[in-house]
Amino acid sequence: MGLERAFADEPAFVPYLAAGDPNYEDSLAYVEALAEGGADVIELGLPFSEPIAEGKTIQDAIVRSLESGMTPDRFFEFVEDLDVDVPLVCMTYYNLIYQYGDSESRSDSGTASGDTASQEGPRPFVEKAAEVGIEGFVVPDLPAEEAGPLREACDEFGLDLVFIVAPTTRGDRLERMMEQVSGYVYVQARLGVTGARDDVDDATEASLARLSDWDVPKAVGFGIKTGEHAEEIVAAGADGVIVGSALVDIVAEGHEDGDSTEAVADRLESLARELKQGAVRGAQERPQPERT
Amino acid sequence: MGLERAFADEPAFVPYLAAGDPNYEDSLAYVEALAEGGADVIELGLPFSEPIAEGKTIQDAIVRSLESGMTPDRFFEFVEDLDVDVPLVCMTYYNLIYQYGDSESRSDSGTASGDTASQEGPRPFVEKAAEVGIEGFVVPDLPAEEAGPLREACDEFGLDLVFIVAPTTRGDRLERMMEQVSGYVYVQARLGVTGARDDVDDATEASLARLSDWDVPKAVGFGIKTGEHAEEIVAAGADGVIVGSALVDIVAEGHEDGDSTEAVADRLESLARELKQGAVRGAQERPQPERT
Amino acid sequence: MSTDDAHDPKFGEYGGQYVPEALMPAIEELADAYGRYVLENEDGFMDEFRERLADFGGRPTPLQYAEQLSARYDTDVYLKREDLLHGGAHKLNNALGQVLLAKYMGKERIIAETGAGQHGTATAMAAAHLDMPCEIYMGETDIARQRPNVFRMRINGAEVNPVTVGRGTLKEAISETMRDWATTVENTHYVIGSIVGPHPFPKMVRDFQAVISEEAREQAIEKTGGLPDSVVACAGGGSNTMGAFAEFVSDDGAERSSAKNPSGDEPRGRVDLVAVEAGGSSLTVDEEKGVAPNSATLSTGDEGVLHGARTKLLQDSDGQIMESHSVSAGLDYAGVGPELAHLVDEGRVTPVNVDDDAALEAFHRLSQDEGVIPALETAHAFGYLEENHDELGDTVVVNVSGRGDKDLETVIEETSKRDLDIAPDMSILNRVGGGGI
Amino acid sequence: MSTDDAHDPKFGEYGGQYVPEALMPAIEELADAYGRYVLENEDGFMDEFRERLADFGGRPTPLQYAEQLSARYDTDVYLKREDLLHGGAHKLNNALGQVLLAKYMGKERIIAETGAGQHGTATAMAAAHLDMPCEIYMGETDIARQRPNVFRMRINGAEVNPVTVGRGTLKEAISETMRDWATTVENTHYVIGSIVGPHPFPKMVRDFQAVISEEAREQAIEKTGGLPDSVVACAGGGSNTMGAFAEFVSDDGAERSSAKNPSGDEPRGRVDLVAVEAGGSSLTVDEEKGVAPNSATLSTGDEGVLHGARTKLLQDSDGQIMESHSVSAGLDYAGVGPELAHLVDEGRVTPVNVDDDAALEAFHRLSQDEGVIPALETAHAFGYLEENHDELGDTVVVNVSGRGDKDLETVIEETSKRDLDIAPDMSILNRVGGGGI
Ligand SMILES: Cc1ncc(COP(=O)(O)O)c(C=O)c1O
Ligand SMILES: Cc1ncc(COP(=O)(O)O)c(C=O)c1O
Repeated sequence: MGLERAFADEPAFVPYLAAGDPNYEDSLAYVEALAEGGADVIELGLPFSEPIAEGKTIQDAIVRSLESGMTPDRFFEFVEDLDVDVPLVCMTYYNLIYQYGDSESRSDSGTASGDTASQEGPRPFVEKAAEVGIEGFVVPDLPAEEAGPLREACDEFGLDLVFIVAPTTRGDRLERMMEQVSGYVYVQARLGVTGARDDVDDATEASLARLSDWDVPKAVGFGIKTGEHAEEIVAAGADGVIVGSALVDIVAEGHEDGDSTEAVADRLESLARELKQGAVRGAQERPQPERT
Repeated sequence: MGLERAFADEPAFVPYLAAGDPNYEDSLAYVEALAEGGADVIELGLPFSEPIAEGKTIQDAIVRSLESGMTPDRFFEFVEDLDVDVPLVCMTYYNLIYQYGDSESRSDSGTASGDTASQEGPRPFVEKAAEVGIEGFVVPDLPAEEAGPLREACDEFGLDLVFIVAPTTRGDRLERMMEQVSGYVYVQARLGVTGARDDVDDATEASLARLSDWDVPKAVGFGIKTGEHAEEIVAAGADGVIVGSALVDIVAEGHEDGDSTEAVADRLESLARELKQGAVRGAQERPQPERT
Repeated sequence: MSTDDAHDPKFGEYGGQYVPEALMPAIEELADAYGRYVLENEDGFMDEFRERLADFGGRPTPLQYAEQLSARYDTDVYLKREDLLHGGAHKLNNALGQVLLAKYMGKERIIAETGAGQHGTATAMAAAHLDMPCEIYMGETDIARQRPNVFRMRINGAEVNPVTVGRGTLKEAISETMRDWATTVENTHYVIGSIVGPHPFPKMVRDFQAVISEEAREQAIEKTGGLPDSVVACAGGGSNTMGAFAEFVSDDGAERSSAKNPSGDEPRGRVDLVAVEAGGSSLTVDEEKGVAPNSATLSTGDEGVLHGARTKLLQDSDGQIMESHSVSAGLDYAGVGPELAHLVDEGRVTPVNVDDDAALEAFHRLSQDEGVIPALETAHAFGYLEENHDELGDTVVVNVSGRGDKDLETVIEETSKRDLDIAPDMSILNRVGGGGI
Repeated sequence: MSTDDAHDPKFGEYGGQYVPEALMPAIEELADAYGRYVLENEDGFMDEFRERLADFGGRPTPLQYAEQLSARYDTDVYLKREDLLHGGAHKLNNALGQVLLAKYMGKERIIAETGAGQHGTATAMAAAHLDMPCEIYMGETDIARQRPNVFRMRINGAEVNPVTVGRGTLKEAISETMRDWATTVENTHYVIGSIVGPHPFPKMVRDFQAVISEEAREQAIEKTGGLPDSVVACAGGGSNTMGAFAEFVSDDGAERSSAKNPSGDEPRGRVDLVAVEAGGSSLTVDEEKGVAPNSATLSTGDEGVLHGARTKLLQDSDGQIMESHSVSAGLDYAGVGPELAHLVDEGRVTPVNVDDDAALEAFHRLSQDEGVIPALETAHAFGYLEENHDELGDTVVVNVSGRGDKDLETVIEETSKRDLDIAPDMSILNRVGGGGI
């Protein structure tokens, strides 16, 4: 399917930013800077009010984005407004996907109505996402067991559904995910929530080993911060690196310090470049550079 | 016995003041003013820290007296220092009478000793009281049932023991008190604690009727404030009137307003005179002025 | 309940396990432990649980006939006295069950979220009792407005971790605790405080709380010779609610049961189950601000996914969760247990709501008339009784989910803002002076 | 207890009826009612009392095995959980009994004194429950330092009358309540809060509280197969104390009884009874100021007459009552029940005392180790256990007379003045801000 192509030639660099952080315009510039810096896929966060899987850095980004007025509809506009030539993945929580189809509730205001359970499920959201050019989804609170309806809608509109494999994922659960995953698999480098850390976890190698017979690219995320990290991870066998908090930190600092959009964009672009180059170096160090 | 003589010729006026209120010297002058004003017996309060039978007026007097340093020993000195020619009654609570004999505890200070139960009971207190010229006791928290030891000591030293008859006292209890009372009986005009009120209670007549066959004088107290009150009470058959709070009020006001000792003493003397004259008038109005 | 429950995460459409992948093994392990220890009493778990509930918790709690209310409403009103449970609320039933289960599972650390502080307090007590280290996440706003409970947790030796994200209330505290769990899942058990969250929590918490209705049903039969016509309980997440309902759910005959059966037969008939939510200050929501001035999730909410489960929610049209509001912190939650959502859809449970004013009045009424000071959460159930006793039949059981000591400050403040005839004059405290409560 | 008790006002030398004459008819009427209703169960009074204690009060309370303390002391420690009684202390046993008795006697109004506010709260609850108007006298100082309990009384509909005389504490409140009673005795019952005051109060209050030891004795036999070696209870006035001791007083054999009798025989032997008083900050008194910085009446007091009874007192050499002091308001009283004074003289009860510091430490220890937050009064009993567990035998019952929620503010303040290793850090509350508790 579509997203796999991004991993075809060399290890992929997959950055994350929350769309609309700290505001719509700047965020467009920042995402474009990532593309400029060498991103192979971009994970764009659509902020949800209860981001249970995120660490403090990304939580704060989500708050900034929500406060600047981000909504699912604005998000779709945002994607349309983006001037990048990189595949885009929407990272969000299931309730937003699920509610989008609930037209009755969408129109209602004032007293909530009480019996507006969504009849359509995730399909309308996926349809709209496809329309604006989104190529896949990462939904951290949607386990394989509950993913049926979303998987179906993705199939209908030709989108990928990325799953996250945790260090604790084993046995039956791995099987179930392998059956449903497409695009790439998000290998969570360590337990916990998102957030940049300082070293690479042993759990990463073990996870990669467990996934060795999967036929989708393996992108490792959680805690990757520098080019060296990216290098190590790829050297350990990853097909790509996913980097979120380290980039969001740049946005946050720029926002706090009142730096110009260009200055922040430059910093993002240069970290992106470092990370991408690290990943590429890592690939060269691999014992057997066999790529799926 | 001794105190009955004060009721022999005409109705007795029996005022109360707390000894040492508001201080030793002034209090001497005030008590003497009462004698001057026509008191037939004076009830001198020895203040106890927990005066459960007193209303606010006399409680406050007790606090003033305690704060000015009144103790049982000072009280006996006070009596000796008094220049009056009127029989004196000590009004206090039983614990002070009871503890006075406890020589071990009297000498002890620092850590309390734990096994210094009084061996002598009320005798030492009564002996000392007799020595300084006290002629009787009123002990509001000592019912006839518990009065045996005090009655004995009084007999030994020739003192009277006055009991209080309440509006609720009837039957067996009346009998028990009649057996032990001497000097006079204190007829409590109404339920409650001490305190000046504005009218004379019906309960008074009923109480006097219940006591008609007692052979001690009947002095009525609780709530008597003016000459007219005293008159009514005596007209109703009382042999005397006991007045406390109305007099204590004068002491309290003088103390608060910083009036001179003489001014306060004058006011006490003139209220005493009014009360005494009221009582005398009352006697003249009685249907059958038969006196016991 | 059956052992299939351990592996069926759904109540009709509701429930499920919408959690980050990192937590899935933990909740699968938990579901397995739930099946073995709770449902099958492996190693005598349930026996030990029940014994500790009795000796440490003070069970059984009485079912008390409420003389003054019965006279007032011309209806026999019985109070199920969970306020007498150790800690002062039904919360301990669940906290003790889960901490004990964590021990059986070999976990070494307890975490929990808390809103009003009642669940945190119960968890801290249970953890101290069972000698387990314990950390409680609590929103900053809630810490400031529920200080006595913060003291109690600390005094029981628990750490209290302030949550500063968002509005700093229960919703944020749950999210934060899930984050901790995602990091520490291998040695840590997350004691969730109501019948919410991913499977197996809603079923497991219900089963630990079901002791309320097991006792109440027996006690009602013993005292009245039959089943009650209605059971009324307040509902936030819904744990006291399902606890009070669980054993009555199958009493779903066509007719009310108060026609007492004189023989020794097992009583039959229908027992109406009424879940009273917080109507707050109004049922009207402010979509713009994302604020619902109530937490009437069952009566006004939409289906959605929150904190690991599909259930009814207060959310805006996009699916963003709203800020709920209630005078009672313990009902102030935008979600509700999926089982209750299901039973409401099935028509087995009637969702109703009572506003802040009526709850405050009911608080004072129960305190003055019966000498039982209820939690503000509980007061909502009595507010409904006052307004709708006519519809509840001849015999009503009201679950007194907790005591109101924790709410005194709030009650005084909220009462002083209103003109409630029933409220006592509190000026004595000003006259005499001194600090806060 | 026997029906002679109704007309015998003494315990050896102690007891009696030292009250103003105006009250004598009332206490005679009460003694008569005590004989008929309490001792002879006339009109089923005691049955109704016991039923209400169960349904309203939450009896029986558990006898809980304290695992961590037992391990710490290598002694089987059992907790008699009066903290679980409605209102949070043993006080309700007595308050409910007396308010119900007042009702049987045809009284129409209830008055009571309170110090810590626990007895006032219990009385207000009982009066609300039984629909009786109620007024509570409370010293101004105590009102300021026990605000939550003042709130509770008001919320239960009781009037709270501030007593401004003297130091404004319990002693003054008792005197003031007696004054009210002297005025209103015909329609009013005075619910005294401990085993103090004139006959029949000390016996009657003991009999209402004796349910503690009736249950505990049976529970101990059931759980351990025999009698405990010791029963430990804190003592202020001594009502929880005599309540916990009453049924064990006749277990006065020569040998300790912990050698359990395996057969079904009624267990025999000696049960040691230990009354733990407040040692305050020191046992040294200041005669000059009339202040005892403790309330160790049984261990250090002299015989005297206070509040209607001859008993042991803290008094100066003149017989003036001293100001007592304790970190726990409920033990802060210069007198003690005459029956305890008698049992101490007889050697049947051992009086000991524990100072403020040790009580505070014990408060924290029980909270952290067992998940039970005790009242500061109760904590004294655990302070003694810590210091002297070696002397208490193999099986000890400690009476948990009440819960510590009312004491949180005091504990935090007093803890912060001291350097107690065991105390948890409370800085979270400063960090987060907000007002008083
Ligand atoms: C006393 C009491 N009742 C009810 C609730 C609401 O929770 P639930 O709906 O889970 O019973 C709470 C929550 O804190 C509570 O403390
Ligand atoms: C919990 C508790 N324990 C003990 C006491 C002391 O009273 P007593 O000695 O009468 O049991 C009090 C008094 O307020 C109390 O509240």
